Amino acid sequence: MHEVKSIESIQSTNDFVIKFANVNGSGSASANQMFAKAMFRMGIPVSPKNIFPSNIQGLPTWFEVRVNEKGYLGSRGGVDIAVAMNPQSYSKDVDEILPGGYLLYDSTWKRNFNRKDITVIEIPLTQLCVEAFKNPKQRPLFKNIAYVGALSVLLDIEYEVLENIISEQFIKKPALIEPNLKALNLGRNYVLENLPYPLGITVSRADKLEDKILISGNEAAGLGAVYGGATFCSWYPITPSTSLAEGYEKYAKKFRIENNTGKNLFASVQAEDELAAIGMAIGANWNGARGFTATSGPGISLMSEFLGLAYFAEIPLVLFNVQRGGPSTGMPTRTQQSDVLACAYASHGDTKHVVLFPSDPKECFDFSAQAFDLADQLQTPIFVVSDLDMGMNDWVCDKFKWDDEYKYNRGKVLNKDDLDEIENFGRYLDVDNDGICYRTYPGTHPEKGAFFTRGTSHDEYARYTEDGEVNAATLSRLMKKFRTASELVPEPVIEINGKDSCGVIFYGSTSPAVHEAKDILKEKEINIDLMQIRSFPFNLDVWEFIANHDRIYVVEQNRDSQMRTLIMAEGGISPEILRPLVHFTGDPIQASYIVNKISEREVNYKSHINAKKR
Amino acid sequence: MHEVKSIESIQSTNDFVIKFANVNGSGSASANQMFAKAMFRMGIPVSPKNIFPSNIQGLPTWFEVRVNEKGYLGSRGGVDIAVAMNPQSYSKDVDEILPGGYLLYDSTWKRNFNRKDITVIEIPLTQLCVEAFKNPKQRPLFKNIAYVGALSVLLDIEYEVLENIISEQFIKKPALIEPNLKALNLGRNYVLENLPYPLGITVSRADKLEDKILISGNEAAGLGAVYGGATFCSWYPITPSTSLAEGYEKYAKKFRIENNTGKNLFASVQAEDELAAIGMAIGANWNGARGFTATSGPGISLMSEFLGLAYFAEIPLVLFNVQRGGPSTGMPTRTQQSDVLACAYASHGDTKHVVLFPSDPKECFDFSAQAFDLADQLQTPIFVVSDLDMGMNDWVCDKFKWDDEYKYNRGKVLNKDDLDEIENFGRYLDVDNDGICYRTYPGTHPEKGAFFTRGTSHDEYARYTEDGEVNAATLSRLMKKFRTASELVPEPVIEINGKDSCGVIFYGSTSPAVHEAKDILKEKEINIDLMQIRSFPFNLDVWEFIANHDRIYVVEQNRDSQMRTLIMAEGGISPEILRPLVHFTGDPIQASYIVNKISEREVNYKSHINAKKR
Amino acid sequence: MSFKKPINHHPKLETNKLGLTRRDYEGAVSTLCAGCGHDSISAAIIESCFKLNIEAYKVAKLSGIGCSSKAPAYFLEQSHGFNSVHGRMPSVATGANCANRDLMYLGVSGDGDSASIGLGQFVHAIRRQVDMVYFVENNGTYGLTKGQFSATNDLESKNKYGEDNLFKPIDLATMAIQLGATYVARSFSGDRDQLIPLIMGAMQHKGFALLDIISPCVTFNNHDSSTKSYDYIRDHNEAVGKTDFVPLGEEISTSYKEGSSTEISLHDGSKLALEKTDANFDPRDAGKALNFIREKEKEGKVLTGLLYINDLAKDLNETLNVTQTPLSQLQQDVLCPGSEILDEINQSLS
Amino acid sequence: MSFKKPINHHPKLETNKLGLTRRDYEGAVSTLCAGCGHDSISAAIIESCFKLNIEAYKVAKLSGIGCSSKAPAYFLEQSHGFNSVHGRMPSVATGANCANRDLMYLGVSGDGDSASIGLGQFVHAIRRQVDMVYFVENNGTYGLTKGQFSATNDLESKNKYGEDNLFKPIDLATMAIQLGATYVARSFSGDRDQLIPLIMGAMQHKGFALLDIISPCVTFNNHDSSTKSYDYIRDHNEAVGKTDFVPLGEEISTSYKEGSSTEISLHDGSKLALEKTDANFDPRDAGKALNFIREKEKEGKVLTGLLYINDLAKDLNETLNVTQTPLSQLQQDVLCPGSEILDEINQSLS
Ligand SMILES: Cc1ncc(C[n+]2csc(CCOP(=O)(O)OP(=O)(O)O)c2C)c(N)n1
Ligand SMILES: Cc1ncc(C[n+]2csc(CCOP(=O)(O)OP(=O)(O)O)c2C)c(N)n1
Ligand code: SF4
Ligand code: SF4
Ligand SMILES: [Mg+2]
Ligand SMILES: [Mg+2]
Repeated sequence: MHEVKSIESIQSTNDFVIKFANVNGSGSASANQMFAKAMFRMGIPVSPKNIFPSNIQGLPTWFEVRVNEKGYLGSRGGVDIAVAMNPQSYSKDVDEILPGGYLLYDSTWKRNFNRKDITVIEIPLTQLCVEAFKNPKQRPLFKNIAYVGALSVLLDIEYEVLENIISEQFIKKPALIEPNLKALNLGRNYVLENLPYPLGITVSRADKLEDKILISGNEAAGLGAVYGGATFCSWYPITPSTSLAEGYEKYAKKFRIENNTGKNLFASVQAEDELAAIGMAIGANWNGARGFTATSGPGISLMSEFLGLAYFAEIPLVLFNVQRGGPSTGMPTRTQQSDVLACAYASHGDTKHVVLFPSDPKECFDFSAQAFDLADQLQTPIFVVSDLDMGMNDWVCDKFKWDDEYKYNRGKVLNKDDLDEIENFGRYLDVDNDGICYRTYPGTHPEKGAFFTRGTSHDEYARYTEDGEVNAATLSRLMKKFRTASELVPEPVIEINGKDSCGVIFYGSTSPAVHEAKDILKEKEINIDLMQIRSFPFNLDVWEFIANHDRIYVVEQNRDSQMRTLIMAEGGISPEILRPLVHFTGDPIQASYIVNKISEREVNYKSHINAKKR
Repeated sequence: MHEVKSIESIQSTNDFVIKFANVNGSGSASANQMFAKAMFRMGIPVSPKNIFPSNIQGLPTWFEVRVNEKGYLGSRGGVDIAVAMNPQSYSKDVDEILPGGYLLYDSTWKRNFNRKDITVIEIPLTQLCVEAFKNPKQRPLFKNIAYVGALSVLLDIEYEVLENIISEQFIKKPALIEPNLKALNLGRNYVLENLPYPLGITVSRADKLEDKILISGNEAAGLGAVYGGATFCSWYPITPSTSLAEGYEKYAKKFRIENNTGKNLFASVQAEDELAAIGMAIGANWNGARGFTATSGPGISLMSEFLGLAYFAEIPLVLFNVQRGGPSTGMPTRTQQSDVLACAYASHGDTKHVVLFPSDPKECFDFSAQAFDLADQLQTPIFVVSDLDMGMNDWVCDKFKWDDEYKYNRGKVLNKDDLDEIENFGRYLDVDNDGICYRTYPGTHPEKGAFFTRGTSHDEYARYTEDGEVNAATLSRLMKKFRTASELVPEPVIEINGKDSCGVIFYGSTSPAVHEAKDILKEKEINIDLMQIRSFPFNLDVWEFIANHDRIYVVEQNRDSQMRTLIMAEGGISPEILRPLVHFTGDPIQASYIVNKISEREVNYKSHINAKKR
Repeated sequence: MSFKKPINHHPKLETNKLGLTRRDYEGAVSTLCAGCGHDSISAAIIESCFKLNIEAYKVAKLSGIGCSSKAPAYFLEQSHGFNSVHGRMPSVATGANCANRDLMYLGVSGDGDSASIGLGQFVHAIRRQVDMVYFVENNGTYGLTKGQFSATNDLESKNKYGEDNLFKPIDLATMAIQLGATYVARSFSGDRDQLIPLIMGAMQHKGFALLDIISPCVTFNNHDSSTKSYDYIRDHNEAVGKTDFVPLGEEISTSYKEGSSTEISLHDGSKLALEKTDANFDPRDAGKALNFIREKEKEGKVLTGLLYINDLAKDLNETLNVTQTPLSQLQQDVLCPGSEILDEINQSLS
Repeated sequence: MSFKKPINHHPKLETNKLGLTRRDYEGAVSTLCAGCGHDSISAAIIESCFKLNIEAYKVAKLSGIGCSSKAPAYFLEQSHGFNSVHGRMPSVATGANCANRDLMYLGVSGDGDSASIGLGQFVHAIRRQVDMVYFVENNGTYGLTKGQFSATNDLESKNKYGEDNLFKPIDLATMAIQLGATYVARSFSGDRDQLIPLIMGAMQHKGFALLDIISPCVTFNNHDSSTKSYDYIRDHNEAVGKTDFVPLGEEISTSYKEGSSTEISLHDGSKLALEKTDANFDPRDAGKALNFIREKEKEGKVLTGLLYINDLAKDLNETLNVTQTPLSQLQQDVLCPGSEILDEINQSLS
């Protein structure tokens, strides 16, 4: 370990970024996650992000963990500690280390890194494992555990925390506990015996996370679907949505087994493609089950035709879109928010869809469950749109809550008794004048209530018609329904921080970065008011917030300012008011990026205003 | 024939609407078209519109012909003369006749129609044909010709004109000429011998159509594709686009046969669906041929994924969308302009597409040919978006022109010699700083110029990359290319009609109705300035026109004011300026509808302004 | 457009065990061309349901887009119907089937709908063994879009305008047998006697039943040079032997020669009695069935009848181990794990 | 990511008739897992092109999405490649093929890409007889999305985590024969000696050639309970007999016993010499071929080798009567009818 000379080494407690550089397919994920979990267990807010190639084995992959006691958990930029385990990417990895930072590498093969301003920590991990473990297949895995052990001493992580994590993890394979602990101590002991410790960077128990959990958005949404009463899932594998369907299946297999029979109280079908996936979900919903599908961008494109059918024939449906980098196959393992327009206006003809935008796993859970009620209430597809960053990475969020008094809202469905009392059932009669009509499930009544569902133009009795006025009336009623929707969907979360402040609109996974930016800007005496949009169509609060601001930055992770477009198009909002603040590299946006963009323009704005006043 | 009593019967020359009511599949089309053609041949502007069910045989179908010497050829509303040949629809057909109008029906089965304000013309058509023709299969067909004959006397149509049309039509089956003439005279003679003639409504040679032709937009576009050098067509049958691909094939079979070999200088493939149709067209263009596909709304939805690929991998492609009534399967035999957003923003991720909007068959021909140049120049999909009304009906339009000096622009393509001189070929290098890069066709050079086309993120050398900055640079360059596109696409047609006028924006098949409305409004002392948008992205002229008007009506045939949305979203135009003027029943918009909507609001506006002035 | 027929119950109309007449199984008045084969198939479906005493409201009718796909509007007025999008009926039927295993599913499709745009879904519905009767109303043409060749059209066949079909046909029945469909029959809309028992058998069969029914399009594909015309099929049709449907509890009383028939039990206990006409053919042996079809094809014959049956298959719901109660009827108490379990989950995530 | 390999021409490397070494046929360094079957197939393609003296720039490589679909980046650096969208390579290849009949088309796909999302396109490319070599790099799993079952996975096979595959496999080779593909072979990425002549034969064949190559996924489907693992295929593979490729003008010199071999001439005059091992099998008789595959399957064997060949087929361009000159090379003078003809057309429209 050579000490930094030209510059002070970084000193901090519970505030740093550590980045693990590994080889794809080398089994580093569980060790890295163990590190993140240890932070969480010590009560220190943590955000791990997996940066992986669209590839299975042999290419560079990174795991970036931000640890921040104040709870700033967006991507930060810069690396304080690099754990460089992949010679392929050494140069990039070392370059990223901030001056004064630390580099830990496997010194079985010694290197000179040519940076005088960092502290290099040499641990011959491979060699240690070769000596300690006989089975050559296990060695690479234990090498990863060993560096976690080393870090535990270097950063002062509580040993019991790691010990517990290992015991829990291998609760079903207890034979593995001992060798994992051995590997952990291999790293620990090497540091204890050979290196100065702790580093300038350390952790210390903070107990900030009492009501928090650590979970990925996809798993949360899958669980939400179980709680929301979904009994049918049809999906086609695609990164980054696959783990959502898998999450649903995992929880359904646990909590949805019939008592006496052992049979499944759900069905999950891996479809042959996305067209079939959505077709099946439509069929299930038409037939009275709560069904959903999960996909990502290319799937949305392929589902467009069916989405128009569900919209026009008014069939409930829940569709999760975990966004990745587009267009086309794009960047399958990177994050973007570039399907906003594709979802809101999916399909040809005049169509508009209800879209929910969760901003963390808690909202993924909540909105997922709620989406099934909304779909049944509104008899239309409900999109739940998250992204790779929130979907596949573990995020710290509030614990999930469920009110056992809450009853599912299955919407306007007539049962046999209802039908017996009705003279004149018409599937598309707007009886309540809210644009939402009454449906029946197949098989309800021997003589009444049957109707013919179709994507062709139809009258109020679901009969095919080519009468233009009748069809126009249907289309207009659908707009009425869309207005009704705006009263049912989740309202925005608004935070007003001062008089004359500029507004900032955001949604989804940019939330941590925006909140951090707010605090930084405040220090620079720039106050921003926040509105986190949580759904489309926009409800009154959204328009009110916009009306109350003369300049608003719309933060989003796409090139074309898609949410801004949607706001302008739907609300008739003057474009000068809405300023695009976009970031679309596929990496999560950082607070500093937002701060720069806003402060630049706000400073101009203020001098402009002051000039006017003078 | 009973004469009108309660009201004067309509008197007019060369200005009326006649509507033929027939049974689908009864072979009425050719007789009705003969009638329209006769008007054309007499030099009187005419617009026939076929109103047909989504069905093959046995349902009501109508053929509405507006005859108007002044050249107003949009749908007018109201019927002056009804030729009612379908008892199924008698009541509707008779109801539509304007007071003072005329009804001609097959009085083989006599009826009482209970309207005192019309003139009823009784001709026992079936009976006449039964007596005159032995073959019972032919009778229904000749019945139709017979009513054309009757009309020729009633309206004073020149006999030779009809005679010529028949001779030309059966030039390849001359045996049919005589019986057709016989049928024609059957109707003529019946009127001559039994009824008073002519009616109050007559036609008279006008010679207004010297430089005009009568053709459908689809046939024009198909011919344009032949002229534009398209050698490959892949398509899947769908109303109303089928006749476009068929039109291409028809002309290609005539003009694209290799001299010595008799082989085809083109290939046309009926694909298994729309996904395959566009996939094939992409493959052909990638490989250096000019290829296209033609479809309608549902096809656009199905093609979305491939459209994103072509956009991102920068493959030329021409796509015709002949719009029908949406959403979903919608109204397949009705007209709308409701795929504007679906085309402009097709596919997930950040995508924007070039769209051309022809407004008559002449522009269908021109834009079709031009689209292939644009596709090659811009290396991106070019949409040509028309609709059922213009695509399937014969319209009067200017004669087609072709400049033999004009050379196809194949865009930036490097051949073997070019490559020999280039050091460092990179498929996506923006050498000219216009966002458009150089491509090579497969098979060009033994050693240089090969590259890997992909829908995944790529660098300037077409290599796969997961570097976010590199990918963002590509996306930004694509925006630059889109700006370049705005300089190449057809500019709007602008007509300024006075100071302080309001603006009217329109596109596509609403053109005749808008122009007629303009003249009517002028009589009411409301001047409107017109801008016919012909392409997206919008070019400078579009923005200038908008900037010069404080209120603009955007006329379109969809529910959601889609073009208005596009203008607001792309141009940052204040919404109050742009007023939706929509019509979405699936029937073509009428001048009177536009007049009502505009005059209502303009009158308000003027009193408002005047109040202000006071 | 669909017109509602006035239902006048004539007291003398024959009734079935449910006290219903054939009229009760009808639908809206057909808007297909007079003489269209599809209407005969609708009539055969009506007859089959009448004979099987089916409660119409326990049937779901699903289709794609095409003249054939309109047909479900013209039978079983009391059933829910779903006219979905072109070629994608199989997926909608699959989802519907999982949501409620208690209904009977009739899928109606055309050759364009199933053999072109919908081929992938067709194959995968078979692979999943969705419990349904799948009708292909096969006319070798795209009726509703006015007569383009479909992928089942024969190589030597011409269209109405005398143009040649350039490509070989896809034989959906052969494909279905190959893929493991468990009830595969080919028939002809003009042969009511053959068709009705085959439909009845398919309705009582558990698993995927394909009925590939040649159904002439009188408007676009019934000319002399067509191989899907009424005349052509009447001339070239060769049946594998007669099939009789024997309802549960009834005695078999067929007119077949001694020893020349086989019985096959269906899911509900009813039976199919099959006449045996050829030693080389056995509808329970897929290999033999495929060879026999191929052989007859070479002879220029169209083999009709029950081509393959396997009564031991598991349907999709069984394969997925889905509860007997229709999923659509499960209530919140069994669906929602509740707050206590959620607390445990929270615990495990912290 | 693709890395460029330094091409150091070692003077002693063997050269072919074009003076090229095997190195000249390579592509970027593979990023697939070490041991992935797909890499062996790439190597076999390189070897075949080398032996056939193919000019790489006259080859077009097309693929869908998947680990297998990445493979074209790893061979024939000098060929244009097109990594299109998931399951839709066949349509892109069809259009490309029509645009330029002078190139050779190699389509590379996976079992997910071809048997699920792309099944319809796969079938219709065969039906149209697109002149191409279609590789299915068949591993029974979705490699790139991490190990879900694909539709070619066998019923009795389990995934890495011990879960059962619940559905029967789709056999693409059988399907292709049924549909009239004119060259159908099955092989194994681990059997270079069998694979290379089969690829060479396919490359010289005119029409649609399918190579269904079992190509183990070492990461997700190479465990003991897999039926697409290296071990399983080595144990259960049964070849129809050896195949040798005999270049144009060379003498056949195979090691087969007298009278036990058949020769098949290919498009360009080169030949395939086939060893005959079973009287019941003849690769020129589709019916026999299908039966033999079915029989072996029942015995639990995976039949490999050239399963079917028909050298008389018309390819798509012939069927469409397309000119010999590539459409992409036609110039405006023959494409544009010009103003005079347009005047005539105007005339006819007025
Ligand atoms: C996505 C889509 N593409 C094309 C069409 C147009 N279309 C309607 S019916 C049909 C073909 C129907 O043929 P088939 O299934 O054989 O039915 P038939 O009319 O012959 O009974 C087509 C192509 C459509 N409705 N949707
Ligand atoms: C439209 C679409 N859906 C899903 C995906 C995700 N995806 C990528 S590869 C793949 C499966 C690949 O399996 P296979 O073709 O067998 O190739 P392998 O990786 O096994 O070689 C899937 C589903 C995608 N890229 N595009
Ligand atoms: S067009 Fe053909 S398939 Fe359609 S209804 Fe008429 S006869 Fe039947
Ligand atoms: S995951 Fe499987 S298919 Fe993909 S590269 Fe690795 S071994 Fe090959
Ligand atoms: Mg058909
Ligand atoms: Mg695979």
